[in-house]
Amino acid sequence: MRAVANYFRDIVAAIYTITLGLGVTMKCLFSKPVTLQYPDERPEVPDGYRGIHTYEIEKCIACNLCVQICPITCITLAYEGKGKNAVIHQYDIDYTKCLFCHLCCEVCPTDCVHMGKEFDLASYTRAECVIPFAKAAAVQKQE
Amino acid sequence: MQDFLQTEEILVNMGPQHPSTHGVLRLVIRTDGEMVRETYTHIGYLHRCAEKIGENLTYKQFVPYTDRLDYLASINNNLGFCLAVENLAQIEVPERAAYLRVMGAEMNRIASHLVSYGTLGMEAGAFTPFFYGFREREQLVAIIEKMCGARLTYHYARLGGVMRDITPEIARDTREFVRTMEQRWEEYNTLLSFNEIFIKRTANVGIIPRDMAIGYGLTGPCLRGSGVEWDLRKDDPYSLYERFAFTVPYGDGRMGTVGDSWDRYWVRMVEIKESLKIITQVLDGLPEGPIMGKVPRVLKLPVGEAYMRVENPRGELGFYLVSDGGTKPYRLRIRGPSFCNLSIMNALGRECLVADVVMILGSIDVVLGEVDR
Amino acid sequence: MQSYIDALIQNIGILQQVPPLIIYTAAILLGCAVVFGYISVVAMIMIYAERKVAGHMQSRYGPMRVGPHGILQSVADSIKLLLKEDTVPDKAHRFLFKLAPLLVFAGAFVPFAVLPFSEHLVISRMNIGIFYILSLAAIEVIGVIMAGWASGSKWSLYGGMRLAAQMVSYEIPMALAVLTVVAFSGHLGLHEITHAQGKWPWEWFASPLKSPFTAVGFVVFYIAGLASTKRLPFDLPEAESELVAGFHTEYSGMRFAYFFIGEYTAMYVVCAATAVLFLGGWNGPFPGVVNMLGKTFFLLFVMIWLRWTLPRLRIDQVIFVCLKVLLPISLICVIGAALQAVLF
Amino acid sequence: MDAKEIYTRLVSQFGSERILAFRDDAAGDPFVLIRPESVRGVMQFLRSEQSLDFDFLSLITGVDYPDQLTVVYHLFSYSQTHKLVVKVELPRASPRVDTVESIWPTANWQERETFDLLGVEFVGHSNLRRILLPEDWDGHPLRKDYQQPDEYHGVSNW
Repeated sequence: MRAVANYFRDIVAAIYTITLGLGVTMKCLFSKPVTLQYPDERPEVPDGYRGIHTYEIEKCIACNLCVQICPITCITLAYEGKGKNAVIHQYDIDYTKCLFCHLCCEVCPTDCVHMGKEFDLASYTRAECVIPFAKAAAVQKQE
Repeated sequence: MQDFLQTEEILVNMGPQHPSTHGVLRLVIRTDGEMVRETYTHIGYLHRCAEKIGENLTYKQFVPYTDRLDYLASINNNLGFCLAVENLAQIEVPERAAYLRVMGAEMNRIASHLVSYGTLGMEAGAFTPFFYGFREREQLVAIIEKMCGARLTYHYARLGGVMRDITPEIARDTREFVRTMEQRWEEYNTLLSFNEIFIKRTANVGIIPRDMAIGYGLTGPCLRGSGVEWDLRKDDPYSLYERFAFTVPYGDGRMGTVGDSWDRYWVRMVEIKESLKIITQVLDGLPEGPIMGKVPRVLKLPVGEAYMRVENPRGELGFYLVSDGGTKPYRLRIRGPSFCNLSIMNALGRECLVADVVMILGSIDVVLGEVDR
Repeated sequence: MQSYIDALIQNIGILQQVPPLIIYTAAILLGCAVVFGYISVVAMIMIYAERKVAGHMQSRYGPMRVGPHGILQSVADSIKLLLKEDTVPDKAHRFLFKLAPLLVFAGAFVPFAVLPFSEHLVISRMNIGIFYILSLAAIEVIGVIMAGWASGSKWSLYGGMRLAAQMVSYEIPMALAVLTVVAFSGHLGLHEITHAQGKWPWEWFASPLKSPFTAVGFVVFYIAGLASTKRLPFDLPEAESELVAGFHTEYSGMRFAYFFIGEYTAMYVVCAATAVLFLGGWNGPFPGVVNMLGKTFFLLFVMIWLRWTLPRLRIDQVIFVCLKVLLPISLICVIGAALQAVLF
Repeated sequence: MDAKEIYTRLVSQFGSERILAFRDDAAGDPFVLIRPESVRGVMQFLRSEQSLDFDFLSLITGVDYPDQLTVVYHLFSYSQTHKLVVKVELPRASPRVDTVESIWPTANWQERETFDLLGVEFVGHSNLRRILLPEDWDGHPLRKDYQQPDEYHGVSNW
């Protein structure tokens, strides 16, 4: 007898719950979508986002701390001299390796390396994923 | 005639590339028609030897790596590792930092359970729950993004505290999220949890009795789904969890037998709600103060060893840390909850249907990044 | 249709010089071309509608790139499918592998010979119309099993076997549900069945006011139709999370497109047949074609709606629903309908 | 019960030649050191004894020290809510210890992992094969003297 009751209970429950479920999707059909049309509409990036770095070469004192703290050694730093007089030849970050962990920015005593709001870095070769910050700064200076 | 009518068992490779293996898991199933006679699990496709990496990095440097173990719940992982190190180094964590860690961990737990909700729905054939789960997760991720600047690998809990303090804007957003999530939760249940077809697919499928669950070392929702009332947040509190009021859900066999897939699923759903409660309490009672404790610049741990376990969304995440007094761990062992949970798969995937294997795997809810480490 | 051609021959003098056989053949080919064009267009529209509806039901937009709001997406897709490399797996049985999509497509294509669009817009007023549809729809099963076996892939084989089990069992309640209607109309022809229904909804067979038995029969027929077109919650033959893509796992390019169009055409046929049998066909407040297409597309929308709401059943539950739920119910309905038709 | 009490209980059951030592001097968790030969007996006792009832094997792992290889068992009891760390010291050259798979099924995979990464042989294990690394991998990566191979099947590791 219980089996028979369960049988009819199941049928009724199936119809009832399916109807409720249909109501949920129907409600959503008429609400506004939440997705963005990505390349056209770009997401709003909050302050303090951990994206691709920005580097202020004039502040850098070549203390090498960011290179040491980096868990995967993706930062290459080449310089002459010391402290404020240091001449920085090379400050490359390899974004094929970078963990975006923010440790390099936290350890910097002069606050010269930050993480910016850029987040899309796609390229055809691995070499293009290495960003030479020092060179870029030099080019900017010339202009 | 007898020879002609003979049937054969088929050996099928489910994965490493298969829509429902949650990453790169390979299940070899021996089937007789639709019946699965035996399941054999192959793992290791995502092995990075995180433990060896840990031996070669300083404690501070290894924290971002813990993000990548269970990538759906990285704050929980950070928390576990930081607690293990702080335990051994006797670092004092300020109260505000501990509160913020709890908040981050609970947010991450919700985000992780939302993914689990969506993927289990998808494995049952319903696509829409997946998108609903991700819709709310997106809101949550946007908040965490404001907290720490990243969207997946948060690296929020640091040795001695947390990365950043929260702003009033984040607090407002979080309260807003808690409100919407409570409404959506009801919607989720209407759409999937109490759908008769879904109940029929999950109830009485993949039953794990209490003893079997403990014996196989299951933890987290899988253990609680089998009716064991055990939650490290409640029973072995860490990071000031004892100050928050919440209940621990456990499987009661409401739709079938205790320990079936529906129970495990339902534990996760109720945990979402409990986590919302904890988040509200954190926001209400957030003490003032610093967010970073005193951590020496070069951190050296005393000789000794510690095993610290925390309640990850998937279960007991343990960090066994052996220190020889240096700046790097001598040995670091990570007990991934997914690893132990998955080990029951060989025992469960017997004498069931092909569709059940998929549901069982979904209800165990593994993250392969943590299984393979 | 033949009467039109005869009238045409009589009125245009030059046609009388041509042998009738050639004219008839030409007319048949022309008809096929028209129907084929219609099917392709309908399939494209439905694929677009499905993706759009699915998108909005899931809080997203669906296709948005090709054309305004992505309306040309289906065109782009079909061009892509046409240009794609046509691969045949090494282990496949080449002949059967190539034949299967055509069979599936043919099974979905032939019912258009009798499906009316309105009172007069119909290719053939066959007097066994609905029987013809039901029997020819079974060709599709053979095609799918063939595809599953010939692919030489285990997943495909599973898909094929699942479909065989499913389709064979669901044809029984489907046919019984048709009988409830036939009990009232007393005829298997689609025109006669439509004429047995009136202009307004309460005069249709789907209305409990007309007969409670045909109203239940309507639900049974529609559910069985869902199963026979492999739509959720009965999409086991191509269950993505279990069988990768089921019987068409190994197909690509144009052959896959045949399966795809075939599937959507079969959906159209089931919905059109439901509209004719239970929803009064072309009867209604608007001109005939509008009524018919409106009802068909409404039923199609419900199919899409169900698909993006429900989880999938398991194979044993599929068979349970058929043999233990739908079959007894439809049997009761047949007896009830027969009694009602005789007594009242 | 705390670890010290459990230790005295174990010593009274097995004697001090099998239960070698109890250490709680270093920072962190105290542990009990037992003889490798008696692992199965001691574990069986810890599992089945009512007042101990260690039903949950949290973790099996190994630590590669310069002079010996230590296998560590982290046990926990849900009913008694106490925990215990048990250690076994094995020679580095041929580390062999009995399996506890029959006592806790979870040991199956954890022992396999320890075998895979540290090369500890668990005698009596039903399926002692590599679990994370490929079957044909050379060496055990978590050993301190492990040399990373330059390539694997022609794929460079660098």
